[in-house]
Amino acid sequence: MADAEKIIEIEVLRYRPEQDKEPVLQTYKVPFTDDMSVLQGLQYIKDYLDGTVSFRWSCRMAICGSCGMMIEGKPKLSCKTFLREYYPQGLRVEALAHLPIERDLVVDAADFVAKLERIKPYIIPKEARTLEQGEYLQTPQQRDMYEQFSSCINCMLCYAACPQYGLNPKFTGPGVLALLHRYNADSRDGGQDERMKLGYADEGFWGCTAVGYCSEVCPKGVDPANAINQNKMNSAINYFTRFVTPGRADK
Amino acid sequence: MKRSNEPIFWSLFGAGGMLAALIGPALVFITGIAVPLGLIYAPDTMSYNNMLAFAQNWAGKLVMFGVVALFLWHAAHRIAILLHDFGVHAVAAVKLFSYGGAFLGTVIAGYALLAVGF
Amino acid sequence: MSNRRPYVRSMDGWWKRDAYFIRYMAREVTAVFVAAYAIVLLFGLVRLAQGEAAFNGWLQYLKTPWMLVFHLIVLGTFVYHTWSWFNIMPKTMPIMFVGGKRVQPGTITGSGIAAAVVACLAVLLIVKGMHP
Amino acid sequence: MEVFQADVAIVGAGGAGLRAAIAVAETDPKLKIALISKVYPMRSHTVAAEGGAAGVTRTDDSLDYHFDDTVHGGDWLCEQDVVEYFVAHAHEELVQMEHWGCPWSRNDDGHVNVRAFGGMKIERTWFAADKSGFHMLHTLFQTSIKYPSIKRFDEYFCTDLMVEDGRCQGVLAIQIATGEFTLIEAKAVIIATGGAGRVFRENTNGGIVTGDGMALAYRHGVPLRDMEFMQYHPTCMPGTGLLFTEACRGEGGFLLNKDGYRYLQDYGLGPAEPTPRNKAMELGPRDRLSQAFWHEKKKGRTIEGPHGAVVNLDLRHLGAAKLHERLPLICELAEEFLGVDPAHTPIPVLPAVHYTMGGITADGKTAAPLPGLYSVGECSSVGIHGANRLGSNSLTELIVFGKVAGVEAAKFAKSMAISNPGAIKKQAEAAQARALGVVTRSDGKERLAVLRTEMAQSMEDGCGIYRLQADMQATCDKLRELRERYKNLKIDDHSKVYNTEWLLGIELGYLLEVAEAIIYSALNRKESRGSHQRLDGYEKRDDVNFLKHSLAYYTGDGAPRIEYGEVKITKSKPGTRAYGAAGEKAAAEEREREGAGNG
Ligand SMILES: Cc1cc2nc3c(=O)[nH]c(=O)nc-3n(C[C@H](O)[C@H](O)[C@H](O)COP(=O)(O)OP(=O)(O)OC[C@H]3O[C@@H](n4cnc5c(N)ncnc54)[C@H](O)[C@@H]3O)c2cc1C
Ligand code: SF4
Ligand code: F3S
Ligand code: FES
Repeated sequence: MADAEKIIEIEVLRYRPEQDKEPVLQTYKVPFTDDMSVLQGLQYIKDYLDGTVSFRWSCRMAICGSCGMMIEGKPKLSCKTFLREYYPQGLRVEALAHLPIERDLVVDAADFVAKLERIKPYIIPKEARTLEQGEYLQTPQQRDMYEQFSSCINCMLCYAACPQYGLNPKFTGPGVLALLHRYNADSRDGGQDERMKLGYADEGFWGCTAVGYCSEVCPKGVDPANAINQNKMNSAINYFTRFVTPGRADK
Repeated sequence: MKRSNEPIFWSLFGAGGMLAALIGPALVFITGIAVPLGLIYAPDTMSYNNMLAFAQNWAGKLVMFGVVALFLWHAAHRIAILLHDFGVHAVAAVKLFSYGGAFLGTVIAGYALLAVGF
Repeated sequence: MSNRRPYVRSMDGWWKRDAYFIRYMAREVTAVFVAAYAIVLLFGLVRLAQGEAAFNGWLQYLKTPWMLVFHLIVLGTFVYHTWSWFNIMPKTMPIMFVGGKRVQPGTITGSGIAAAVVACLAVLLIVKGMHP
Repeated sequence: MEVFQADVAIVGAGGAGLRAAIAVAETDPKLKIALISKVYPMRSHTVAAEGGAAGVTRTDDSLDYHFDDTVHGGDWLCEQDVVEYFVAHAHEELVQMEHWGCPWSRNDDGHVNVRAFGGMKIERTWFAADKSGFHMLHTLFQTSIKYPSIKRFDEYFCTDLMVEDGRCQGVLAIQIATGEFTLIEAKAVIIATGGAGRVFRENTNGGIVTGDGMALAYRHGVPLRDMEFMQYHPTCMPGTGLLFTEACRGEGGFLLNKDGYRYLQDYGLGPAEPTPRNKAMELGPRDRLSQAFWHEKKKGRTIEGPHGAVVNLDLRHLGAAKLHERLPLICELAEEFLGVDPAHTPIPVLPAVHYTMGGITADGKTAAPLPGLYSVGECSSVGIHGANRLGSNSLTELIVFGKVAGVEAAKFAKSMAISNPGAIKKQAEAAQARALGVVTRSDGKERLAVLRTEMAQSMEDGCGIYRLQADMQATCDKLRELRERYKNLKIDDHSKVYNTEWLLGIELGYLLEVAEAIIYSALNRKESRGSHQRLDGYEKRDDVNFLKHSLAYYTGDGAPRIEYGEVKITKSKPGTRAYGAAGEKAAAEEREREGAGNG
């Protein structure tokens, strides 16, 4: 590249379970240009300095949700965070907080995926419809009621942001609860009662203490804090009215 | 999964929090600063007779009871979380301390308001 | 036989890790002051029930410098409580539309704080009105 | 080694693999499905598709129009009977996606909205803002959770197919988290591993798009078909290759050269009009637009940027409100990566490799010439894209043929039993040793990244938008050399837990072989058609000699053997491929001819 090469120091939290007792920091010097992302910095390390550094990535465009990590202590997507922001002081990258480190910058995502599966993240139709009958009608405004919550890329940054998840990993957590709400808020869906059983539990909405940091770090504007906290009111109303409302499945 | 009983405590927390957010600053200013210092308000604003009259009135009773009890429940909920946030995981003890305290305060407030008569 | 050994990091001192968490903890700590204030009021109630002398003792106590300083601090935390309460309010409300337009979070917080200012003024004036 | 017994194994959990898995589950809930993916399903590259999925929807549209657009767009190298099936089933599959919850964008009346796309005569592209692929993938993934018979193997990397008794009977995979191997026995195997864009340097593809499944089938004797047809997308981000969707132009964006001139009118795509007209100007097909860029660059009318020549994608006239409603992701990408607000500044763009038209040879029912093996999605050549894919046909392909693959594989699996498990086990052990060989070679010297970079550069040099005999030959030689050097690969990482360098090493092996299939197919096709354009005396389409599919056969260490297969022509005889005013004129003449013929 034409301009004189700048060098930035990237400190990586390494953890190789086969040799490290606990995570250790390792520093690399990386030449960079202003349009390089943190991910590209790591790729440089892997390609030319040390092939043993492991991290996940794929799309490079902030949509596949693979590349989340702590960058200078904040949960971010490394593909849309740029090295120039940390020059000249350098930066430290670590695996996403609150999640078990599998290896280096790779966290164990099994818990997140298991939770996602549990909330029935699919349409449970309010009224059945055949393909011949065509699509369900849904106005743009009805779509707006859930669209934001459907933009979750499952990057788990919100899990790394939420201290309640860190303190109690049984808590379903922001991203998954946002998806729960996404389906509940869909005009085509009639599965609220089934899903809410999870929401009403201690591990559901009530595990959240409205810290709000999840929404702050979300790269897609999902606002999981809103998805959860607006449901606390619903849950409370349901709690008190369940004995008087006839036909409720979840008494 | 088991349904949580949080709604009871959360509703009280919410009501207390809302009340405190709306009128809390004004109340603290009046009872804790303005009246003791004799600012703005008449010196007898919180005199025994005035307060007794207020407490004997059913609406007054309700206001006093509401403020004290809801503030306590609001605080109790947050204190329970605070203890959990600081890593105190003895859930039963935490609940006994916080909600137990709020309950006790509520009973005392009710008793006192009944005791002042109508 | 697997070589996996997922490493779980400690949460000790988590709330010091980020300015956002410190602000959150400050918000939660206001509860201690709300409780303290409620207890002061509760004492007043009990004293009121115990008779004039007891109640006047309580009133005198409020005038001590300690209590005045205490109430100043409490006032500060209450104002912070009001601000932070309405600040998270947009998170606690369902998505709303007015005239086809999404209500913005700032609008919700702003209206909340405005409502609090009005309510506080009203209380101040009502009390003034009751005992001119 | 762990062994799992499945009825149907599906390698790849992108849009195609997920749709196939659901189809198997719905065909017969008793069938055990193994869904294997080297990344969590929602990370698959389908997630990156922006623009949308085509299916005839409006009353002024017709299946014939969609058929014609597709076949003309593919420069008549399409399997026309397959295209007929495709256009006929597109709409119902899109409705099925809607029923499963896909948040398609809507009209005020609540019906699904459609948008214009390059090379399409009528608006027929279903979209979910500019995150169509994202929403389709997540909808399919989340819907798949409903079916208990789908057993997912997330983050399992497939290293080989088990072929015994002349049919495919399973796959071998590495569990990435442990580095241990799992043998998945299956009565039918569906490959749905996506494209191979990563053989090129500048591309819109994710890091995982490395042609794995193509290489696996190829190694087992299945020919790769039409591999020379690699699509360049005309509007990508300089430096990274990230895509600015065609929907930018569908919504009315302009392409401007350094003089602010809409240069496409000079390349038979005009006239230039202020609002988008289907199949003209910016809404011409991708190959034509990329070629026009190449010529503009030659004429010195492009803009010099830090990452080479660019032109401007101008969206300013659409206004901030429309941009944020219709193209939010584009705004985000432009702002964050380039510091450009599309409402106020044009976006610099250039063509980059985008899509692999060719792939594993498959018949109209997705079956490979190897019994028990099916392929679907970008890795497959089921025959609808021909020499150039039309934007928004591919997402639809995933769901239309994903379903077909699932149904067909289920049918096959039910009629079969696993034969000779002992031999399969032996094969798996040999395959395991080969895979381990990549990492345990301790004396290697060649650095992975260096080989990969040289390969990608050489592919770009020899197999770009325009191609020359000598350049292609040079690339062939280069790949030969790289395959030799690959045997001397050096891997730093010898651990088992999440050893990504090992996987990259295996992927490089896949890439090199797929690259060879591409370049040799290109070298041998002595004509210009669709995305394969030559400047060395073969500038014209040659229907006499090359209205044929190229078939690249694996020959071990040697160069691939190229053969040719027939193209199925049913109702559209090869004609001129024209766009803009010229295209309309040609269409009118054709109608007249047909009218005369009928009359
Ligand atoms: C940026 C971009 C935008 C696009 N926009 C559009 C558009 O608007 N309209 C349109 O119609 N098309 C579009 N396309 C094309 C279309 O998105 C792709 O062709 C399509 O999504 C491919 O889907 P797939 O299911 O075949 O593969 P993918 O989604 O790529 O999935 C491949 C799967 O295979 C798995 N896999 C691969 N190798 C292995 C292995 N060795 N072991 C285990 N698993 C493996 C992966 O993990 C993944 O799950 C676009 C493409 C790109 C790159
Ligand atoms: S809610 Fe946001 S931060 Fe959380 S997983 Fe989804 S996209 Fe990521
Ligand atoms: S950070 Fe956690 S506590 Fe609630 S608001 Fe977000 S989930
Ligand atoms: S690489 Fe896909 S989100 Fe960053």
